[in-house]
Amino acid sequence: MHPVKKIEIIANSFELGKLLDGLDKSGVHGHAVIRNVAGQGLRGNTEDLDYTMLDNVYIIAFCTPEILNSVIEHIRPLLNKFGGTCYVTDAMEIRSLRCVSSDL
Amino acid sequence: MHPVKKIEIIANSFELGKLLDGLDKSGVHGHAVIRNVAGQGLRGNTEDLDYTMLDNVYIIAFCTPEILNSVIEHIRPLLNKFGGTCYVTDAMEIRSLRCVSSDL
Amino acid sequence: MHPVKKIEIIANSFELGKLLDGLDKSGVHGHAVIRNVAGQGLRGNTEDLDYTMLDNVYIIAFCTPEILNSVIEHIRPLLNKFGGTCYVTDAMEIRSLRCVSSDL
Amino acid sequence: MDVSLIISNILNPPILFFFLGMTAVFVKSDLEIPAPIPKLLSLYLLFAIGFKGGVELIKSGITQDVVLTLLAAILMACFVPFYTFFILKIKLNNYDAAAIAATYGSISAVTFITASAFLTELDITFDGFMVAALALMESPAIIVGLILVNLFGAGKSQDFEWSEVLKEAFLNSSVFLLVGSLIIGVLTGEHGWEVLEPFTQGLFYGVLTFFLLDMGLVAAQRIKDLKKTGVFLVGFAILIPIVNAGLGLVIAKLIGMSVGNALLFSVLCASASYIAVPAAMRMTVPEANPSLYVSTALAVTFPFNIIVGIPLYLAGIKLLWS
Amino acid sequence: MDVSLIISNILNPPILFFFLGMTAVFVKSDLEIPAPIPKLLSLYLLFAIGFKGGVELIKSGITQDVVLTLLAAILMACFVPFYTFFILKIKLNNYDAAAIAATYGSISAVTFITASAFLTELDITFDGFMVAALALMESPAIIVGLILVNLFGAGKSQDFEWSEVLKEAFLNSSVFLLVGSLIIGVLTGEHGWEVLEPFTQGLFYGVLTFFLLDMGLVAAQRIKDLKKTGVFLVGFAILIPIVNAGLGLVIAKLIGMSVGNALLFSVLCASASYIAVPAAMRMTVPEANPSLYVSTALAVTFPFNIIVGIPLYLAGIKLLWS
Amino acid sequence: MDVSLIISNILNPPILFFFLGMTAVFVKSDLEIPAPIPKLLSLYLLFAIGFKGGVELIKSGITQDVVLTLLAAILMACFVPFYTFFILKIKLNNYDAAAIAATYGSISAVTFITASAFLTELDITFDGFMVAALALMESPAIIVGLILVNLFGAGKSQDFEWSEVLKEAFLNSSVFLLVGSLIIGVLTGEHGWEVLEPFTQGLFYGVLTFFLLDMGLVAAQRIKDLKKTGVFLVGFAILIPIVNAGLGLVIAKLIGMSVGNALLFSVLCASASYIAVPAAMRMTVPEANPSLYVSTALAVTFPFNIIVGIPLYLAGIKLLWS
Ligand SMILES: Nc1ncnc2c1ncn2[C@@H]1O[C@H](COP(=O)(O)O)[C@@H](O)[C@H]1O
Ligand SMILES: Nc1ncnc2c1ncn2[C@@H]1O[C@H](COP(=O)(O)O)[C@@H](O)[C@H]1O
Ligand SMILES: Nc1ncnc2c1ncn2[C@@H]1O[C@H](COP(=O)(O)O)[C@@H](O)[C@H]1O
Ligand code: NA
Ligand code: NA
Ligand code: NA
Repeated sequence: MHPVKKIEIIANSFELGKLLDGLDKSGVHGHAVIRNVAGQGLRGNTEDLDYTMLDNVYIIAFCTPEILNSVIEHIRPLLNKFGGTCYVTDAMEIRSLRCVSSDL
Repeated sequence: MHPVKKIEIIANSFELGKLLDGLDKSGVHGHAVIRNVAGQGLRGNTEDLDYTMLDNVYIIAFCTPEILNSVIEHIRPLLNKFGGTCYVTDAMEIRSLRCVSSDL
Repeated sequence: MHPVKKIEIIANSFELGKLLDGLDKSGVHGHAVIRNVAGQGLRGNTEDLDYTMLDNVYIIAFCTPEILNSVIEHIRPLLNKFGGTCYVTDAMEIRSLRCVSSDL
Repeated sequence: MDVSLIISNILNPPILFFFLGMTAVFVKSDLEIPAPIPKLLSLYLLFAIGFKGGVELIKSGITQDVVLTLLAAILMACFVPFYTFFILKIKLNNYDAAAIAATYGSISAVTFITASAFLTELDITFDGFMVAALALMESPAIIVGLILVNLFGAGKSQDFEWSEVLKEAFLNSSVFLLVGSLIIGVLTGEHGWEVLEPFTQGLFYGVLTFFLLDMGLVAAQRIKDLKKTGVFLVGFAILIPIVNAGLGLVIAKLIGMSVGNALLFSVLCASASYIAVPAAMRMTVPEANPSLYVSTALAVTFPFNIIVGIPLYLAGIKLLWS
Repeated sequence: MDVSLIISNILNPPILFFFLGMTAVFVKSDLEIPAPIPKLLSLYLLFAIGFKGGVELIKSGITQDVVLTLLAAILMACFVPFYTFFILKIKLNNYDAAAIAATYGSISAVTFITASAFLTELDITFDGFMVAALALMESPAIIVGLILVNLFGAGKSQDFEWSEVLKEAFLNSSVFLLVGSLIIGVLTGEHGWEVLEPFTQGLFYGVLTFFLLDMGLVAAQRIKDLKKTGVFLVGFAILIPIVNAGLGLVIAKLIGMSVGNALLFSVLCASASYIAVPAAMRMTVPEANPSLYVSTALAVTFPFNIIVGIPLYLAGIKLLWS
Repeated sequence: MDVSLIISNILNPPILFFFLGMTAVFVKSDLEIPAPIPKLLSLYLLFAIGFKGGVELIKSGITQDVVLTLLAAILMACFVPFYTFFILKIKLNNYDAAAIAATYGSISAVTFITASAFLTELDITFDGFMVAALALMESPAIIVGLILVNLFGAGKSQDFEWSEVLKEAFLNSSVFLLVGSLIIGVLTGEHGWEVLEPFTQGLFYGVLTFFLLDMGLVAAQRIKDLKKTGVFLVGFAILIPIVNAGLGLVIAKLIGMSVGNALLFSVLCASASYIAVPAAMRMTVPEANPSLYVSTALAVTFPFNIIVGIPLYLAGIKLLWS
């Protein structure tokens, strides 16, 4: 078990590609994406465009604490432009990072 | 970056409206909702009613630490009556709260 | 409010049954499961098999801190064999654990 | 005689696909019809049956037969939850008894539709207004169930809001779509029928078949719950439908229904709700255990009715009517 | 005369199911058509109408009529967002004005399809190439809207990428599937038509009816937003379609369209986009408020057109053409 | 001669919509058919083809032809993964080689269905029992693949549970629904056919067309993976189908199949699985790289077969049979 940072981003699905690119560029190569998230934030309800399928996505990415600042640098401008929120939490990683075929 | 509290609620989708109202009344105006969550808890499996579309929802809401107590006050009675769970975690907010159209 | 551990597992939906069994055996009887999670990790993109419906699941389980080690013991071998990631965070439980029909 | 009817019923595609769905669960195949496709199929079936019923209702007009049938329908929808409640109380607490009683007082639209397809197969006619009976029998049991809970509930009276309950009872999506389609059928009549016919009629049997495949999957998944429900409830779930169908037959005979209508009426009496009523009960009687009322209706009564019940009740009618 | 047309329009299944959907929202029924079923229905409708248009286009050939109609279509698609922008600026900021103008410059395929079903009902013929006009009128307004934003935007020029905008304008899924199906209809002609006919023709009316049930639900949910939009916009959303339809009629008369084509053309002019344009505007003019442009198009203009507009414009045509 | 057949094949709606789907990806349109709609379409196709096959099988009876054809099918399903494994080992590790070999030993139901639609177009008859051959050829390759992994795997024997593997091989949803529908077709015969005909026959061609639109989207998205797979595998994915089809033709000639049956048989031999086998391989040979076996089957072999392969093999048959 070693400490990691958990990054959570909620944003419009339109921006998903750009956000994942941003994560990738800052060195976070693993992520999970949940689609079809409803929500309400500063700009009001996602229902405003729901009929046009512009719903939110919820991105989860765990990364080593060192690269957190780089992540923030890459993600913040996107959120400022298009809306969306980002939060960071402390967590511990459990998965052994050894190669896949070597069974314990 | 400033500290916030992350509130996570898992409950039956029937109660979604009431829970969001509760959050709103206690001053939490942003939230994200993930539907179609399967689960198992004190009252057994959600499959019990799955055919009738009564699945769980997963509500995520980040709020300032001050209003946490107010949130708990509003949410707890609902959970006691209808079931569901609620957890709180510490997190940091990254999004700059400036107005939308002012690009960095 | 009392402290709990939040366990988050992201893995291929194929392994869902085994993972939930593992949680159950280690004493975690409550969980929530979100399906249809897209992602990218050590083994590449989930899209590799998306057409065959082999997408990821995101499992959330809150448990008392004492049984965490037992959970890790049960889950780690599965992740090593089939891939997937697991993280642990500290959280506080809010739900009153009293019986359902006793309204506050 | 009933045996040959049962066999000819079983050898129809809808029933065989129902078995296929059940088999898939038993042999652990990964066959599934993912959500929300079953919902689409059931919306379609309600739409088609309601619309057809309306078109036929306007052709026949509102005669004395219609009024008598609808009154009989409401009567049975109120009586069944009432009397079954006292039977259920023998073994169960008041909450569970009331919820199960409401379930059996209400109806299953799919059972009705399967019965109507069965009649069509056999060239036995029935009337469009039976769809109105179907719609009228869905809701009353919910109200009766809640009254029973309030009368016999554990001392304290329930604090649910009646407005919400009534809304759930009379405006739930099944009832709403069925009644709405029926009214539209009445309003557009023969002309509307012609333009919609390839959709509402042509596909009907195929969609029903496909839907019963899903029902087979769902029902079979429920069977494992029956261990929890116990012998008493499983017996209840087979015997009470037969009793209710019998009551229905007698009433049908008394008010002079045709053979086709009598079958549909007894099927309505015999069937139990596994969608609308469970949802209403979960909301208003959270103390009751959903496994009990969903599983008996879905894993026992539903298969029993569509496989054995429908031809059995028809055999009974043939006996009584001849 | 228009009143009788309106009533005969209203008594058709598609319009009645549209009302049923709206009613479901008003009485708070839980009726819903879960995603992605509405998407399936709309893909089907675009596929069927495009394919049929193509098959008929190849039969008629590309005549002078066709060319004139398509030119008129492009003209109106560019002119409408331009002139409405200046009307909207009276009360709104430039961003909102441009976004709404683009919405009304573009078209609604469902309104077009409903109008074509209405014509079929009345046995009035229309040509396949009108589908090409439909396709051509979807995109230009997006471009005009963005040009207006850039000309009148708040000092700074917008930093959106034109390549992305053009892609969204001309390759969004509606335009793409419509044009693609039309081309395939042209390529496969009569033979392709025969093999696909039970699917594209037989089910068409039924799917449209079912889809309008969903549109009723969606439109009614939007009505509560109209408080925010205000009287000015609600008036705009009713009057501008009439004006645009009138302009369309005059042009149609000038270039000698048939009655059926003239109706479809004026319906195209009168309708407003609530899918493609809003998506493009959200992306390129994030400053504009989506409630304003989505709700007016969906909760006012769409219902107005399919209920009152279509028969009204036809009455106008009958007057002008006779 | 083959060229004219290829062109007449390409000018059919299903193939053109397949191209339309691919084009959508290449021009980056946002056209998509959201899950679970493709699943619905594929369930429908399996249901319809299986049911029709069963109805026709009972008409023809189980003759010597049927038995010979089914034996040939099993033979090829076992032989192909075996011999291709050794070809693939030239460039790939044992895990990848076994997984790809299994993929090509199994079949693609959609390719089969497209070929049957092609035959119907050309008025060439074929027999219902070919659907039984389709069902029988899906699973054996999975078993052969795993045996190869165990024989040639990296020293240690695999620890997968055979019961799970056999379940996945013989009870996966495609095989299960296909065989189940076939059996129900046999049981209900002509009578079942009549009632289901508007659903299973009327819509068939349209649903296939719509489904191939989605397959075009999916196949084109995979094309970018081909860079990773390399020239060797792309060549393999085109040449091996031709070889397998040729083997199929020779066998078909030897046992005296009709032209229609021979085409379907060679198409089965030529096609590769991109659903059932990949799922089984992911579970049992996690060491193999899914990109390799999914992308070659989906982005190369599938389009090759439906566009060029089917008419090419038919040309070959016409040569051999005349
Ligand atoms: N405080 C919050 N807690 C949870 N989710 C939020 C919060 N604020 C915003 N969101 C989510 O982020 C999306 C975009 O936020 P915004 O840009 O503020 O409109 C919203 O639609 C919500 O789903
Ligand atoms: N310990 C837990 N961890 C994660 N989710 C839980 C836990 N307990 C309950 N849940 C979720 O909350 C829902 C309602 O819980 P309950 O009221 O205890 O039946 C369950 O269906 C689960 O999805
Ligand atoms: N660092 C990470 N953060 C979030 N999710 C991850 C991360 N790494 C892997 N995942 C998820 O876990 C799944 C399996 O990971 P893997 O076994 O590494 O391929 C991936 O498809 C992702 O959805
Ligand atoms: Na009943
Ligand atoms: Na317009
Ligand atoms: Na093959």
